[in-house]
Amino acid sequence: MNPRHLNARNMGIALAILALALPFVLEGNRFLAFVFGMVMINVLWASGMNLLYGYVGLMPLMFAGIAGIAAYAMIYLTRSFGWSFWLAMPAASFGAALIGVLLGLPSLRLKGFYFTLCSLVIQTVLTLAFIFFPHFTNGDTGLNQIAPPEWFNGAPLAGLWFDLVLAIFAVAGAAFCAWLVPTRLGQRFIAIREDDVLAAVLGINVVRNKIIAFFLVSLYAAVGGCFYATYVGFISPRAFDVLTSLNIWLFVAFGGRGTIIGPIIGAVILAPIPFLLQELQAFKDVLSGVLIIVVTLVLPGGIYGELLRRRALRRAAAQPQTGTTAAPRT
Amino acid sequence: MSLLEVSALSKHFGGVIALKNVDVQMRAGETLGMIGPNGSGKTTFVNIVSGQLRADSGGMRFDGHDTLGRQPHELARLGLTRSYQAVRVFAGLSVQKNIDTACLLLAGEGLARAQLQELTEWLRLDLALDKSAGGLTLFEQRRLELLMRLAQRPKLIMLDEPVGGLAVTEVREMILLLQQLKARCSIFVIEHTMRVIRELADRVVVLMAGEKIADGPPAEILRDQRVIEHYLGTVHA
Amino acid sequence: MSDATLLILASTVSTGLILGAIFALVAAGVTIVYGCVWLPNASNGQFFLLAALAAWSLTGAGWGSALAIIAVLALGIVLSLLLEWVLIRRLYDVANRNVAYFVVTLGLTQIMSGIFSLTYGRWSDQFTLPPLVAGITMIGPFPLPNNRIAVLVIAFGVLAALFALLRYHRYGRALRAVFQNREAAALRGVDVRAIYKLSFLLGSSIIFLGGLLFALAYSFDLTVAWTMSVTAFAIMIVGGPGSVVGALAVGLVFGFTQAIVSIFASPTAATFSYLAAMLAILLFKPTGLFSK
Amino acid sequence: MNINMKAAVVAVSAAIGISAGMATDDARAQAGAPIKVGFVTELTGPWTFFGTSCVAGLKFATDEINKAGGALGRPLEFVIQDNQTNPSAAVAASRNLDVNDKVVALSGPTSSDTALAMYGYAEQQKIPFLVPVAAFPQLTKPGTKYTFRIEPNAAGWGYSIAKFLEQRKPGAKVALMYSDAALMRAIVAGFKYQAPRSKVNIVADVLFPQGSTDATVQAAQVKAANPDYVIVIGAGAFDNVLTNQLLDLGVKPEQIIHPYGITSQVFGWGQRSAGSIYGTFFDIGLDSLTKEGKDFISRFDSANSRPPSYVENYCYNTPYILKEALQNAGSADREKLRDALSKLKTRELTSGVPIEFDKNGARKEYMYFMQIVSVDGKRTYKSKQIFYNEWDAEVIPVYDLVK
Repeated sequence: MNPRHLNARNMGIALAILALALPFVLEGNRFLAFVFGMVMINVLWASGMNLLYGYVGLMPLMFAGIAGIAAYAMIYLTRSFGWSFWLAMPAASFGAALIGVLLGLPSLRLKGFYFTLCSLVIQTVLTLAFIFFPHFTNGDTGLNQIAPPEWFNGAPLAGLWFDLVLAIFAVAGAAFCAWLVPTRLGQRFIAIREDDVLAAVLGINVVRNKIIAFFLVSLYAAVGGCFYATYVGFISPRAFDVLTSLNIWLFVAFGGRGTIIGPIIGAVILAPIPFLLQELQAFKDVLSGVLIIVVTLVLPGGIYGELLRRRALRRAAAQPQTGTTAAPRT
Repeated sequence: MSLLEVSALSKHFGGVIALKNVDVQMRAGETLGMIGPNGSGKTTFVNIVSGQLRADSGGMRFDGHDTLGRQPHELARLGLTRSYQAVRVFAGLSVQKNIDTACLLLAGEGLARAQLQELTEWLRLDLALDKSAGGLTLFEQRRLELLMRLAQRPKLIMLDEPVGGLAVTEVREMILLLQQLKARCSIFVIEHTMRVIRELADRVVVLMAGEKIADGPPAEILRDQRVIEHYLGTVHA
Repeated sequence: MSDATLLILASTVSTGLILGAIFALVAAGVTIVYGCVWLPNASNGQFFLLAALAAWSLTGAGWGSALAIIAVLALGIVLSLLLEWVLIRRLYDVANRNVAYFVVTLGLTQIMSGIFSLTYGRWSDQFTLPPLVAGITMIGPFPLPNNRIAVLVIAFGVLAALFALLRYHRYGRALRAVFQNREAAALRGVDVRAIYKLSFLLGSSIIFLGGLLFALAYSFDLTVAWTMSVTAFAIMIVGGPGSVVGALAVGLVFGFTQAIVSIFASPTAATFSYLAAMLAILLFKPTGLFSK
Repeated sequence: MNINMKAAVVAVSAAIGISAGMATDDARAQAGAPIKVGFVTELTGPWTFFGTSCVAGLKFATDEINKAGGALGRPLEFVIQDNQTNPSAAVAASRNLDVNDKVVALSGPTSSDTALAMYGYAEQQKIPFLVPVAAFPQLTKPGTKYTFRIEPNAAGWGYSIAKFLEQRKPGAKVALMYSDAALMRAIVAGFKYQAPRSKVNIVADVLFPQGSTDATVQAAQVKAANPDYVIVIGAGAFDNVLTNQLLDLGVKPEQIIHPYGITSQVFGWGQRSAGSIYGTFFDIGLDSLTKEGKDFISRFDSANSRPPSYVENYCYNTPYILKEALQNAGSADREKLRDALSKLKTRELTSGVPIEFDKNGARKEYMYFMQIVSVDGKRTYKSKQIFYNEWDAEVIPVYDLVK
């Protein structure tokens, strides 16, 4: 067993314990606790985005849009039909995930820039739809006083317990990725990311696997969206616009695409910034813009990816050269 | 009965005709070579047969199935696979991962560890397993490509210029490997290098501007007047 | 009553022409850069806005519109050179650079829009340029400001010049050679990197001009940048990447769509229709309508 | 955290070119820690002008109040934060002020969108929320407990315009041109409800999405419908575009009605708009200016080289209203302050208009209509009051009209 895996697993377990412990630690300060909750939601989102961007190699800029669809649908179900959140959330998420699959269909024909552009257009259409069909979304004004999920005893979920629920979902989301990647499905995803033509020649049904991937990633987006809406208590189209998609993408790219830990690190480092640095509110777009450029040009592996690369180099340097570098001659 | 049966295959790109009514039969266990100058449609032929391109017209049967318009991954399941002129492996993954990925196809009924081990040693990749495939030499990559295909127990493997870009000594080795490969599955091979064809192929098909102009044993093809003036003349240099 | 219809007709045609011409200009700029250098610039809308804002500041500082426009164009060229030198040329040889570049320019978009809302945000409800030419020409019952006529003339003049350049000038031929096949062009002794640089310059200067003309014809706010980016891409994709003819034709079509749609529906319907058209093309004819 | 917060105040005030130094330094001089009020407003984004104008008015009052001993013997400190005209940012800022600065009340938004976002937070967290300038009716919908609104609701404005036309030109033909925003939707809803009852016919109804930049075609449509009056409600500069394109088409200034007009808008419409009509709640042309009102106008004018409008006026009155409520409450406690606000009976310092809030925190509605006499560049303008009416907020089914 390769020591790096063990290492990553330990790190993952440590992070999980930390995530489940922090709500108790932070209970004193509602503001920090709130920031923690937001980070958890973003961790969930980042893990989902990573599934598609990190393992299948597609950059879905309509991610936030799908989260938005789920959030609006969830609110509609709870308000108009009096459904419980715990019923509305899965229903809305499932529906949004199906829509996500539909919106993902272009990727079956398009590659690289064309797919990214296409997903950008879809995101734009969704944002416009959120704004210009106000009977569902109340337009740019947004929906406020969104009721929190109810606790088992019917009381509204709040404070420590809400944070804990978010932590549980975030951990579960990351854990699911960690479980998925080594499976045959995960291996197929990676093959498609590396070279989808070759993958097809090797008997992998690229179309079907991409559809599965889109369903999963949309599910992450949707669940995160439902929790975001209830946790913040207010949503407007801007909460689910292309900038949100880009930020979530940035968490993944900055932390390290195609690793389980990377996106979590990315979300933990970047997500709190706009909350903790209120003075920098106005600068946060500039900041993330700079980060996007830096990551793309200088740090394509993200910080965790870079770390792994360094470590691999060190290990290679440590090992004595085996004879396999040159093809053996007869 | 014949393993591969291609009849009246035609394909054109815009105005350019790539293939025109090409018929090719191939028996199981046979090694069929295909030669022809650049742009004569050899690779197009392989692309169509392996499902990466759609033919404009024509018929195609493989191992008793009608395979016209089938997707590459379906063909892979039927046991038809191919290699690439520009070698194609998962450069970003380790050799071991490359092999594992190839093994995904045949879940339970896949090769036994032992057989895989035997293959790996035969292709002398056993020491390179945890290297990154991108870091291998071209020759190693070509061998890895072969290994990944064989791990899927293909009935027919289509090789697109298997010795392209290899050093002289490596070419000799490759030909050796391919001759041993004939025992394992049927081979369809495109080549420029006459030597490969002469030493491997039981039969040769000659393409010229998308049309089949000759079909027969290497010895007599290489004597064929048209082939010589159109083709051999140009290559031996 | 017929007077009323005439009024609506004239207003529709004039709006369609002006919008269309500006769309066509910006799209031409984008399509030249993408078609040739293979770099899709997502921040073109921000450049467009930058030009408009710069002109607004200069005229606010008391410069005449004409002078301001020339100054901004110069600034645009300098900036593009700078950008090419700092950022763009690093991507010339990157494999599948179009995705990388698209993402990088998305980052650039965020930076620029962030800066704009910091610097211009506080005025953002009052962006209008003083007219280039004063006065109004009556077209039947419909009064058309001479300023917009001027914009129309300039836009089409530049488009014509662009065509001439691409069709008859040595650079144009080289550019088209690179469009069709980089390697072949390189073999034929075309200095590809030089062409890249020229095209980037040309493209972004045209986008700058587009922004200036838009600011002259209409009032604008900071949101125009994103709308324009998306519209320009839509036009490029539908018209066919690298096809300036496509940019012109589709640009005009979109312009008129917007004008006509706004008679019976909200202009949003127009935006939706662009994006729908773009998706359809992406899915069923990714090479676009006018690509050779 | 406190340092942090002060830094925020300083940074923000610096950003809008007004030194917060004074207020806070005075505060230090005073005995007792300052009473903090969270002021979340639009310092960037499309509504920047309203936000900054509002803060300008606010500063005047806070300085006066603190020089005169503050409230409950403690200085009033408004912790100003930017909401970028973005509802999400407004909620985030409110949460920050609530939890970190323990503010006794929230205030500040001048856009209905941001105000509604904060409304949700304030009602959920039980924080008194005094809205200076945001007119969306739902801000005082039945069941509201903690939100109090100084500005009359926008559906009422529409109602008021209809009443004005009923009196001015019975059977008038009216065209509507408006941007798609909460405020505009509300005004139009109120107008459309009252129009038939006031015998006013709507002959054209044009809606523009946010970010529209041209109205040539739509203006032509409106002209073709040949109305007696055109009600123009464009967001930001688009208001000028609509106005100018209508005037270009030969619509007379006297035919144009702007439901609301603040100084910068009047300057934007320019001299060619002399004769047009606009609604307002405070104006330099009012007949009923008090001494304090005239005084405020002249001092604001000399400080900002432009006269104040109703936005500055409401934000000027906000601290005074809070001060009075705090005095009545007798302590800086959120619940007590809320009760004091709901019981408050007072008058606007500047115009003497009565201020009292109904059970939903809505205010007794009133509106002035002014006619532009002349506009002198970006320095001064003259206007005359041509109509005033008062009404009870629920004379129209305001909360059903606008959801």
